[in-house]
Amino acid sequence: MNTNLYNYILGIADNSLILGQRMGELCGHGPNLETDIACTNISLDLFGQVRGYFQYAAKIANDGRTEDDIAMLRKERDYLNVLLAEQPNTDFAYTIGRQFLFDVYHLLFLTELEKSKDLTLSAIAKKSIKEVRYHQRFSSDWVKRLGDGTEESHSKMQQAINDLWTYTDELFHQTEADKAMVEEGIGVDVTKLKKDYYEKVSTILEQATLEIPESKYFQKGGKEGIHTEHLGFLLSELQYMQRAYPNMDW
Amino acid sequence: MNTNLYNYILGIADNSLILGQRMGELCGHGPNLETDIACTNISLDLFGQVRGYFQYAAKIANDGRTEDDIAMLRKERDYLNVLLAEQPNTDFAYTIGRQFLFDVYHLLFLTELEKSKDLTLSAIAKKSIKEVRYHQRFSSDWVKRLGDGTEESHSKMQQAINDLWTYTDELFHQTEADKAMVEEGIGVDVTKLKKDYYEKVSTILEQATLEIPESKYFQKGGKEGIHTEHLGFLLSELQYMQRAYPNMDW
Amino acid sequence: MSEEQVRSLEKQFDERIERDEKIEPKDWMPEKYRKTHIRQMSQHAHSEIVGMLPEGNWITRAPSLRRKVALLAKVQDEAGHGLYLYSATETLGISREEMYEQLHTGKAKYSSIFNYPTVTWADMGTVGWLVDGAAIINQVPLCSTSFGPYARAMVRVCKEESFHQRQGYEIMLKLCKGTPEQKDMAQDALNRWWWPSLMMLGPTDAESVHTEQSMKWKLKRKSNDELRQQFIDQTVPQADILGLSIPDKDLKWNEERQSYDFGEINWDEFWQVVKGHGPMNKERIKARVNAWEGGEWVRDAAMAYASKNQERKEKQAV
Amino acid sequence: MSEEQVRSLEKQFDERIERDEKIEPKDWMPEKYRKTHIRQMSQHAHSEIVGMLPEGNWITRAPSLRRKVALLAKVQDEAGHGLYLYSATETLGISREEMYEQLHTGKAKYSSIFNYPTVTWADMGTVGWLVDGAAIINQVPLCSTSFGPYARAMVRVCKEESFHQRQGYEIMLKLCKGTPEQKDMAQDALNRWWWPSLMMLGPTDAESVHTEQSMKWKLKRKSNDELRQQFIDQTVPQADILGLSIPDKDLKWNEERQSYDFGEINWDEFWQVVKGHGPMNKERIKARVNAWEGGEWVRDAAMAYASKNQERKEKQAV
Repeated sequence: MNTNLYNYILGIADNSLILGQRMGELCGHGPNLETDIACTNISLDLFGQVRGYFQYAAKIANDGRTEDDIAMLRKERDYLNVLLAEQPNTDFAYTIGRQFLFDVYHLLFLTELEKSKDLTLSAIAKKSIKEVRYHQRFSSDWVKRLGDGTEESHSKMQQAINDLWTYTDELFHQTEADKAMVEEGIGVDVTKLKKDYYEKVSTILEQATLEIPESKYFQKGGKEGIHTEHLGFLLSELQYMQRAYPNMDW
Repeated sequence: MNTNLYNYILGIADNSLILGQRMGELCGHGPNLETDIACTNISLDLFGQVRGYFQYAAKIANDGRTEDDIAMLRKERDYLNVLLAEQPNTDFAYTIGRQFLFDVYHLLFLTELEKSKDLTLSAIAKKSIKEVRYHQRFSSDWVKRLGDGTEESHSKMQQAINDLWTYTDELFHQTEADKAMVEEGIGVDVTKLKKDYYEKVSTILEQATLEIPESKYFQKGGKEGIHTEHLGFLLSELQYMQRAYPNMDW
Repeated sequence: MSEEQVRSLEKQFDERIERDEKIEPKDWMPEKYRKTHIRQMSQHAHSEIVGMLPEGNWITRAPSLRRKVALLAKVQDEAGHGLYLYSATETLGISREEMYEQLHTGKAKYSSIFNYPTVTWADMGTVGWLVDGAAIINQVPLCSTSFGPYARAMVRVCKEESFHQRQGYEIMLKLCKGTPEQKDMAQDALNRWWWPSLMMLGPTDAESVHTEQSMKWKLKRKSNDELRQQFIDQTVPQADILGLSIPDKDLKWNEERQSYDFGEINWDEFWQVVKGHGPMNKERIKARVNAWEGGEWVRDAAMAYASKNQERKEKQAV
Repeated sequence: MSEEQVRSLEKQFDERIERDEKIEPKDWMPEKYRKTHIRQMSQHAHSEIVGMLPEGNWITRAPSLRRKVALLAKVQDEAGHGLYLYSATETLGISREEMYEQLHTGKAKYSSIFNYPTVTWADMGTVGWLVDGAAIINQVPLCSTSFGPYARAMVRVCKEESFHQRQGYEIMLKLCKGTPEQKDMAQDALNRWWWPSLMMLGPTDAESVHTEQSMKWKLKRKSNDELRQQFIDQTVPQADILGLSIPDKDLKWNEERQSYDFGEINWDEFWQVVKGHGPMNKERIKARVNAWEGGEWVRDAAMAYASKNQERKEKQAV
C-alpha cells in the first residue's frame, strides 16, 4: 500500500474524528438549545467527513480492515491528530476557542486540498468546505459574543484562547507523509497556510476585543502520535464497544 | 463449578472493585494531603480485598481465567456491585457519603462473613475487617466534620446523603446466589443486617447534625447487573488495557 | 366581558373545533384551553429535551461510525423537535425560561420513560423501536389536533419519529442477526424496556384525568388503553420477526378480539417514576439544571453582545 | 546583634557542619541557610506532590490488579514523602499554605520531569526506572546533609524510592519479555523519557548556580554533570538487560574514562520546560490549584468542626 498516502489521510481524518468526539460529548448539555443543536451538527459533519476519509484509507490499506477498524482499533500512539483537537470541554469558552482555532485552519486546508491531484481527497474536501465554512462562522460569531459580551465571558474567552494558543503552531508542522504528499501534488503544504491563518485568527480576535497571545512557546507531538494525557481517556470511550465486542457487525 | 458460590463471591468483590476504582480516581486531587492519602489507602485496601476474592473465584471457575480476566473482562451487565458503589465523585461530600454508607454495611457484612463455613471467605473477611474498621472511622469522622462544620459543608453533606440514601436499601436485597449460600452456611443473610445498619448510620448522622432522609423510594438493580449510566464509563477505563492488549502479561 | 359574551365566544370556539378549523395563537380561546395546551405542549417539548440524555449517553461509545452519525442526527432531531415545540408553546404566552423553570423545579413533567437508564448499546435499538414507536402512536392523532401551531409541529415531528423508529428497529435487526452475544443484548434490552414502554401510553382509562375535555379539543382521539392495545398489537409481530420474546408470560393472541391479551402492568412502578422516584429522575433533572445554570454566563454574554451591537448600529444611524 | 557576634555565630555554625553535626530547627542558622533550605526542601516536597499526577493518571487504567495495587501504593508513598517534607520545611518557619501559594503561583518550582505526559502504560515503567532512578542519585547524598529534619526525611524517602525504582524496572522487564507490541511500548517510553531524565539532574555545571554554597552545606556532594554521568553509567547496562536501545546515537563506552560518552542534551527544551512551557506545566498546576481551591470548603469545615469541638470540651471542663 501507499503508506505515505495512508498516513496522510489518517492525519487529516483523526483531527475530525477526535474533535467530532469532543463535540459529541456535549450533546444535550449545551448552554441553550440552539448551541446544543449547532455543536451536535458540527460533530455530525465531522464524523461524516471521517467516514469518507477512513473508507478511502481502508481501500488503500486493502488488508481487510474497515473504516471502523481504522477509526477505533488503533493504539493511542497511532492516532495522528493535532493536540488542539483533543483538548477537553473545560467550559464553553474552551469548546468554542478550540473549534474556532481549528475551523480557521480547517477551511484554509480544505480549500487547498480541493486542488489535490487525488480525486477522492479533492471530492471529500469539496463537500466538506461548505460544512466547515458554516462551522467557522458559528465559532467566530461565538468568539465575538463571548469576547465582547460580559466581563466574565471576556475573561473566560481570553483564558481559553491563551491556553489553546500553544497548540496552534502544530497545525503547520509537516510530517514525513505530508512532505511526500506535497511532492506528489496530493497533499497540502501547510507551512504556506500559516500566515493567512494567524491573520484571519487575529482579525477575529481583535473584533472580539481579545488580546492576541504573544507566547513564543508551542506544544506539538500529536502528529507523531505523542498526545496529551486527555487522549487516552477519550479513546477508552471511543473504542469501548469495538474492543469489548470484537469482530461484530452493528 | 459451584455457580452460586462463584456468583456470590463476585457480588462481594465487585463492590470493592468498583468502589476502589472510584476512590482511585481521586488520587492526587484530594482537598488536602491527609485526605488524599486516606482515600488512596482505602482504594488500596479495597483492591487488596478484590484480589483475594477474585483469586478464589478463579480457582472455583477453574476455566483458565485469572483474577484479572474476572475483574476486567466481563460485560457491563455481568458486574454485580450495588448501585451505591458506582456513584460518581460529584464532590467530596458525595465521596465521603458514599464511603460512609458503604463502610457501615461493609463492616457488618464482614463481621458475619468471618463466621462463614467457607474458610477462604472467612479468612479474607478476617483480614479485611481491620481495614474496613479504619475506613468506617475515617468516613464517619468526615461525615461529622462536614455535617457539623460550616453552613456550606452541612448543606453539601446533607445533599449527598439525601441523594445516596436511595441506594442504601439495595444492600439488603438477597439474590438467588445469596439465598443459596446462606442456606449452605457460607453466605451472610444480609436482611438481618438492615436494622443494625440503619441504627448505626442514624446515630452518626445525628451526631453530624444531619437529617435522616425519610424517602420510601429506593433504587436497586446492581445486584442483577442493571446499573446506572455511570458504570459503563467507569468500565471503559477499568478495562481499557485488558481490552486493547488482550492475552498479555503485565 | 360579560358572562354571556364569554359563553357566546366559547360556543363559537367549540363550533370551530367541531368543524375541524384550526385555532391560531391570536384567536380568542378559553383560558382552560390555553392552560391545557401550555401544559401538554411544554411537557412534550421537555420530553424531547430530556429524551436527548439517555441516547446522548451512547454517542461517544457508538460501536461504528455509521451508528454514531445516525445517533447524532437522531439526538439533533430531538433537540429540533424541542425547539419548535417550545416555540409553538410560546405562542400561548409563556416564555421558554418559564417553561425551563417548571421543568427544573419538577412542576412540569416529561415522559417518564426517560427516567430509565440506557445501560447497553442495544438500548439504542429499543429506545428507537419501542419508545419512538409508542410516541408515534401517541402523536399521530395530534397532527390533526385543534391548535394550529401544535398540529403543524406534530406533522414534522411524526415524520422524523417514524424514521427514528425504523432506525431503532434496524439496530435490533442487526443485533438479532449477529452473534449470540449480540442477540442476548437485544433480548436483555427488550426485557428492560417492554413494560416501561407500555406505561408510556399513560395510566389506565380508569385513572386517567383530562380525557373527556382533551377528546373534545382533539388533543386526544383514543383512550390510553386503546393506544396501548394498538402498540402491543403492532409491536408483537415485530418482535417475532426479530426472534425475540416479549417478557410477558400472559401475552397471547385473542382470536375473538383479534388482538393480544397481555399481563398486568406494575402501576406502582409507573407512579413511583412519575412522582420523581425512578432510576434516573434525579440525574436527568440534574443534567438539565447543570446545563442551564452552567450556561448562564454564555447566554448573558450573547445578550450583552447583542445589545452592544444594537447600540453600535443606532449610533451609526444617527 | 553586632556584626562581630553574627560572624562568630556563623563561624561556629560552619564548624559544626564541618564536623558533620546536624543543624536542628531551633539552632541558630544564617538567614541564607534557612532560605536556601526552604527553597530546596519545598521544591522537593512540591515535586512529590506534582509527581503524583503523571502516575495517578494511570491508576484507573492499570492493566492488572497487581499493578494497580502497586501503583496506588507508590503514589500514596509519594504523598507521604510530600507530607513529611512539608513538615520538615515547616520547621524552618514557613507554613504549608505559603508553600502551596508559591507552587500555585509559579514562584516555587518542582522537578520539571513531571511536565511530560504519561501517554502509555509503559511510562509507569520508565517513570519508576529512570525518574526514580535519577531522583535517588540526586537524593542519596542528602541523607547526610547538614539540616537534621531534611536528612532524616531523606533516609526514609530514599529507602522507598529505591523500592519504587525496582518496581518500575520490573514493569519494564515484564514488557520486554512480553509480546512484540509490549516491547515496542517499552522502547517508545524509553525514547520519550531518556532525555528528560538526563535533564532531571540539572543544568550543566557551567550554568548551575548555588553549587559552591550548597556543597559547603552538604546539600550537594557532587556536581550535576557528575551525577548525570553516574546515572548514565548505571542505567545503560540496565537498558542492555532489557534489550532496549538508548535513543542516543552518540552514546558509547569510553574505555579510557571507564564511563559512557553521550550526545548533546537539548538545553533549550530544558529551559523551556523550567520556565513553564513544557507539555504539561499548565495542566499540572491547574490540577493542583483545582484540588486546593475545590477543597477549600472541606478544609474550612474541618476547622470549624475542630473549633466547635474545642468549645464543647471547654464548656464541659467548666
